[in-house]
Amino acid sequence: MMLLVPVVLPLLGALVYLLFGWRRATAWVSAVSAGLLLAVAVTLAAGVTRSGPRTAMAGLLRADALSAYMLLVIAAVAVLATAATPAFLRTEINAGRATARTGTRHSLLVQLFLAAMTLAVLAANLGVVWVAIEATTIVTAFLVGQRRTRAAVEAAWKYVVICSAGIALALLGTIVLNFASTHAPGAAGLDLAALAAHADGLDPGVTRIAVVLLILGFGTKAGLAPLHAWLPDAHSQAPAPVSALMSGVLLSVAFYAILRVKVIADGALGTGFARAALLVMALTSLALAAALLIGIRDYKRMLAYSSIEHLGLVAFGAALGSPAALAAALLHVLGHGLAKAVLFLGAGQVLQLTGTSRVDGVRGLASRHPALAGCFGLGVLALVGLPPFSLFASELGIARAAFTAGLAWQTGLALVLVLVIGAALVNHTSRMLLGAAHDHPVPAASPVPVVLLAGLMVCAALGIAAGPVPVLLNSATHTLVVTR
Amino acid sequence: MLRLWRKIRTVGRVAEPAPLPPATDQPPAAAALAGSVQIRHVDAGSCNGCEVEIGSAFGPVYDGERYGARLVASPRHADALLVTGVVTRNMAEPLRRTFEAVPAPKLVVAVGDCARNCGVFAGAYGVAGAVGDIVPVDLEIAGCPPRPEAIVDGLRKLTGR
Amino acid sequence: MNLAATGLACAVAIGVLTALAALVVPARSAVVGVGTVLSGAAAMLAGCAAMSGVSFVVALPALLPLSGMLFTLDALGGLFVAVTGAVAVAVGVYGISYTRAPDLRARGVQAVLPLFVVAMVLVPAAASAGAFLVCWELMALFSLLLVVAEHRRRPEVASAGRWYAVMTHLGFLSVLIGLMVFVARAGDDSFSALRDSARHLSPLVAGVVFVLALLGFASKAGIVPLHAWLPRAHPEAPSHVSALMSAAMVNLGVYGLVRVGFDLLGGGPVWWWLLVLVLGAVSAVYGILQAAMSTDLKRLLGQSTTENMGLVLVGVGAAGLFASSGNRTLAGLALVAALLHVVGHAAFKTLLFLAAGSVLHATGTRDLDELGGLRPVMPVTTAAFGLGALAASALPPGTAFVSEWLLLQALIHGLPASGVAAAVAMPVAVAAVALTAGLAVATFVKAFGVGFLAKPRSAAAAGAHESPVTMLAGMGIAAVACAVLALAPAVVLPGIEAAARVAGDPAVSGAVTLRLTGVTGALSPVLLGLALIVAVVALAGVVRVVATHRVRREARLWDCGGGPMSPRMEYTATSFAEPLQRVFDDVVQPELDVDVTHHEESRYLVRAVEYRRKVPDRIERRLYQPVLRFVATCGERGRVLATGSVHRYLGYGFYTVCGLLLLLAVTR
Amino acid sequence: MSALGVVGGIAQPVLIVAGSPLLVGVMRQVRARLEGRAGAGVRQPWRDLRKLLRKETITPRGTSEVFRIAPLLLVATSLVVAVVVPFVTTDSAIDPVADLFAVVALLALGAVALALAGLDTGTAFGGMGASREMTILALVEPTLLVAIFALSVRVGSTNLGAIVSSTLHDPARVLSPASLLAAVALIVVIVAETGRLPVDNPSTHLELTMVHEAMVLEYAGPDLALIELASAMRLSVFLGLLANLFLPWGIATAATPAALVVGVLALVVKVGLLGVVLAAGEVFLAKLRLFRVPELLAGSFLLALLAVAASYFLA
Repeated sequence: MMLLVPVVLPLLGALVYLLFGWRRATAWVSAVSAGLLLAVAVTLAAGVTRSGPRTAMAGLLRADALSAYMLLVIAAVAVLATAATPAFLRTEINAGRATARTGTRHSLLVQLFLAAMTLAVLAANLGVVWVAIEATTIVTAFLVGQRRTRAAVEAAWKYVVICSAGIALALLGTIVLNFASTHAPGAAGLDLAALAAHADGLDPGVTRIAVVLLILGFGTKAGLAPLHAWLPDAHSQAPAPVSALMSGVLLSVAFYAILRVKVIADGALGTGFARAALLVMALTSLALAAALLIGIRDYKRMLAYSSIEHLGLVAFGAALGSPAALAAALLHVLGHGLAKAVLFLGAGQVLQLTGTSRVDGVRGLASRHPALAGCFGLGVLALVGLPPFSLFASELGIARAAFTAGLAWQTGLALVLVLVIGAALVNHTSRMLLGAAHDHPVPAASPVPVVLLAGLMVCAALGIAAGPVPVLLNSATHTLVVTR
Repeated sequence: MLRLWRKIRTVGRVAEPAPLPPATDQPPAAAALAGSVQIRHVDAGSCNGCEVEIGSAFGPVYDGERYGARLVASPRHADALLVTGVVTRNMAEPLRRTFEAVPAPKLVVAVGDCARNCGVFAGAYGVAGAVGDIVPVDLEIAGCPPRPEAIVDGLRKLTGR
Repeated sequence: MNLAATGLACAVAIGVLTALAALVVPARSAVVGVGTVLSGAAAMLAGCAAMSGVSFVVALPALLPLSGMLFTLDALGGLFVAVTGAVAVAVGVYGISYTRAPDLRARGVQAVLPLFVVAMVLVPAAASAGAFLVCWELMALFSLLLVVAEHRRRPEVASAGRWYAVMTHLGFLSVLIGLMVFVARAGDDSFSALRDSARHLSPLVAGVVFVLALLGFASKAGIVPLHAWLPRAHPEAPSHVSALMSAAMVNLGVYGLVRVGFDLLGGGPVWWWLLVLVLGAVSAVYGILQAAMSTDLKRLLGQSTTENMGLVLVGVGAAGLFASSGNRTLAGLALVAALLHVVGHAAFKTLLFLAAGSVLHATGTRDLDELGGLRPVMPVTTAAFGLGALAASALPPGTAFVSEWLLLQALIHGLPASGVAAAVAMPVAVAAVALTAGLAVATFVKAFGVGFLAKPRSAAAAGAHESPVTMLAGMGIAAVACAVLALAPAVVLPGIEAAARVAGDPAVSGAVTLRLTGVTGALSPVLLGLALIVAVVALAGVVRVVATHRVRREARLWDCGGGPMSPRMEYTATSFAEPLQRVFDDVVQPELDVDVTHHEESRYLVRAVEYRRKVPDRIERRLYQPVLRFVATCGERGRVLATGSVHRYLGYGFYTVCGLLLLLAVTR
Repeated sequence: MSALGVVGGIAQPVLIVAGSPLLVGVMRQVRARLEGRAGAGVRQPWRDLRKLLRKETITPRGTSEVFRIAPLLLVATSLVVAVVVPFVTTDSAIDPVADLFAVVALLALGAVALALAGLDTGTAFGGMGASREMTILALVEPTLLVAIFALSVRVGSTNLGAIVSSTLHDPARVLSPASLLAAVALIVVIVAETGRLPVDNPSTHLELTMVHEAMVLEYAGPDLALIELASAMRLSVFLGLLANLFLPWGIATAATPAALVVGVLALVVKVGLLGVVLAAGEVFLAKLRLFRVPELLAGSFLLALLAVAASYFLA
């Protein structure tokens, strides 16, 4: 029953908002729900590392170390995002950009969104995974368009159209894989564990097509090239907490699906096939992010493109396939989730304070709001991959694994692109933060970004000493490495 | 270069033999200098006639340097000021300052009639006076302009050689 | 826990606690100052213990997830830990009153300083690639935060910070790739494993590792052509931070090179070290040429750092050349020279930057053209800068004189001892060192003479005042270090020789007179200094006796009898450097600009003539601008990819799917 | 510290201090004679010094102790060099200072002191002189060091005593190409360093062309005497160095009175001859434009480099 709790918990939260609406008394319900989710995730992770995978609901839900870890990521980022939501919504309502109704809808949808994501990582069946991820698209489309401005609606439209195309590819892939599976000796259906176990019996020709379609399809949702284009618009138009959730975990959840597919592909086709596909996607995503970040003019889009970069790095790590690389990639997912959540929440506050999301519209932020600017700056430095943040440790791990795998040139190229991206991020951010303040009067008292600081500190703590997390990562990588 | 060498050989010594040392009415301050006098020349308002003659006095023929006198660039290095011409209004203060800049013991030589008593410029509107009106003069060399011999003679009174 | 371990642990603990205290305590400046001093002193103790042979290894697998950390301290690391600690002590004392300025009093800025020191102390103590890289990058992060501390005051700070961030990241990536290639071959990232596997590396891989590491470390050391950040970041950082960066942080580039080149890779072929030597020689000459043209006091000091690191690299390169031809005696000598120069440079550059900070504190300007006349109002600062300038210009009895003498001895004795490559390299190296020495003299005469002597050329300089006592004390510590190193280098030589054992055998002996071991050569800086002092005193006595006119008269300056001399008539730094700039016209390619303004009534009458000279960094223009332009073009082109059209985006997906299916069909 | 060294350490500075004004006197006299003049006599520089010592000292307003100490330091550096360099005896009183680099650096230190004094006055001339002097120094120093490098490579030491002794033992070395090239380079450098024609005109009084004189315009009395003495000493030291590096014969190798007398005489003759040649040469030269000087120095730098190359490839 333990496995059902993470899915039910957000649904209960949603029910509360449906019944009572968003008001002073219920403002913190979502945060409490996320906190409970985190507690459950920690318990589950501890249990799974101790006693192995467990299943529930007649084999419909299954939690191994990887699922538990992803649940942890979702819960951690959700805590950050939901903890920042009440203040965010109150500011929006005070500024007249939203009403309590908006608040209700927002909170309801976010809870549903969380439920869909937890379902996606706990589902034992590829079909259910697909359904859950499709559900996130539907839920978040409303969230992206929440502001009802022309740009927001356009972004939501793009999001729905492109992601539908992607998800359709994934559906096609699922069907083809099902076909391959039903014609294989094991007859595993779409159960992920069974597919992975009997992957060597799958027909290579059919599986190839299925794997390509699945990777492309879920890659769309994960923000990998070539179908990444929904991401900048959606992330920049969504309300800050939603951007944080989308960028911090939704992309990783989609990537989780790719990881599951990769296990099957490695078993059926050898490690080379998925590696090549992921490598190409990773490098293309990095190159694309680099090219577009140089001339970026909008800081929320900047953060969105940086998400493409980081998912590219995760894909790069996953492509390597060695335990060290996978552990690094998974750690990267968590570190990126935290840092990006902090940044999107910070960007939301900057937007509320300055009224513009243009880089050159924000000047001398550090002079006017030192705490907020400090958090934003440190967050960007974390994204660039500086210690003590955990992204440094994971990038170091990926680089080391890549050179050990003998991919010197590809890694060199990737690192150069990371450098260019880092330079662009630092360049744009420094223009926002540094320098003397404009002479126009200070608007409101600057907020004390407790949530942001907490997120950064967790990210830094993870980078200094991750405690039991590596153990969890270790067992998670065991489920992903195919020894054939 | 060879031409120059030939010239040096054929011309030989140009300096005329040194005349007898002048009568020993050496200014008292000059005794301390003991055969070495560095001179700073000040043109206080001269018609440049005296300058021409000073030039010849230090030229190869009269060779003022052989008696231990030498022209220098800075009054700080100088022992004596060689002042020519009447002192014009604009040059009165600079002359005083130049005098002040010379380290003691120091001498002033007024060269030419204008320097001694304003000569033909006496009473002109731009004239502040003779050199003696501005700074104390230790030695006067008469003539308009004075002949190089007279200048050398005056210098020898300073160096005592 | 031995002394080295205890000292290092104390240094780290005190540094971290100070940083935490800085966040909560109201009297931040004092706390941070004292904490930095204590942390630095502990580090010094640890470093000295390590140089005298006490060593430890500590593994911390729980830190840095996926890699773990490993620390040790040997003589080589100990030397750099001690130098960093010593610089931190002087800077800490200085900072107590220097950081009272509004921008520097901020909580965050104060807290970062001790952390920066801790990171620098940990870099030479790292014993695994992971630990090294994390400390290296932490050092970069903290220094970056400190560089931008005064961003509110000057817009250039942000630009300097950007350059610094990007260049330092570039260097880091280079080191990262180099070390990771190495680690991949060794299978483990501890330095001992790397050391063991170095023998099995193919020459190509070893070469790649070395070149990449060299690039990274050279960029940290400000070596041409990777120096572009240095003359930006060092002047724009607060002065005590400049001192830490210029005197301690850049050294770690040298440390990394020696560690990787000699210790981990165990020396290498001739071409590695020729490359190092050439880079060093070019940097030395280029750095000092830029400094000779510079009119910004702190920028000049920054460029002089490039020069000095260049000289150090000449020594390191020579040591490598000798080591690769099997001559351990000379290798030891050259490396001792290089490391002694590192130590000496740390001392005098600390002093110079602190003195420059004192000037900046008092006048608010770093422009030499606007300074001057500081001697009467800032006597201690003037004396400190004078001592530093003497030390930096390789004149006896100065600090750099001894190390440059040792370096030239190594080069001279190396000529008959080594092969053709050395025969070509050594004379050129000597010429470069010599040219550098000459230009350094001119540069520091300019900095001291124009900046501190004569008359004030601006109201700011005229209104200067002496700095508070703790700032003077900080300079005093550095000054004492300079003097000791100049007169009694034997104090530090045993430690340096222990560190230089990675490349060669002990090179120098003797307390009063330094005698080279293995080759002939002797120099006694203390006797030289003594002889000079005796001569000056004796002369003064003789003059007093002989000169009959005892009274000194004060007189106005000789102004040709005209009006009073005004400061506008003085030689400025620009005009002082003009002849040199003409001589090196083809190398530095200055941009000259003469503006003549005429009177309104007649264009034959000139009202004002304005002369401006800019000496842009030529390497920067040739090397960096095209890259930046290229990147910017890529960015422009890249925008075409994201036009906002959904059709187009779907098209990308459609073509990819089609292409992939086709590919799958073909490759079946 | 040998007896020979102690004797040399006492005899040399006395000889240099006493003799260098006379050397200047000789050179002026030679020049005067070649120009057809009578000349002031060989002892005139000494007369000048005696007189300057009796004069008043002036401190220009606004100058600091740098201005006052510079003349002392300038003479002190020359004095230390005179003590340690093997002029009369091959041994040195303070052997660990008798190093070529140390000597070159000491002489440079003197020049720096004077340049700082020039800047300290804050006058346009002082700054101009300092700037030019430093420019020349910056270009001279490399040539000097590289030429020295060429000489010391074969000996394997930069100790002056060692270089001189090795030349004594192996006279053929003097005629080696390395040695000759280095000698030419050194001569150019010495001309520049001591401010002789064609680099600087020691008897010019035209402000715009002078280098050395511009820096010392503010000095008077005993200070000026020290500076004049120092410039004479530097000239003799450089000429003595040149003489003994390439033609060391006659130098005393033992502490016997005869050898010492021979050593003193040999030095006097060698330096005197070099001085006469230098003075005679100056008659035929005009001063170069300041910005042509670097070309001259670059040429000598090239020669010095060639000398090094030769010392390696032809050794």
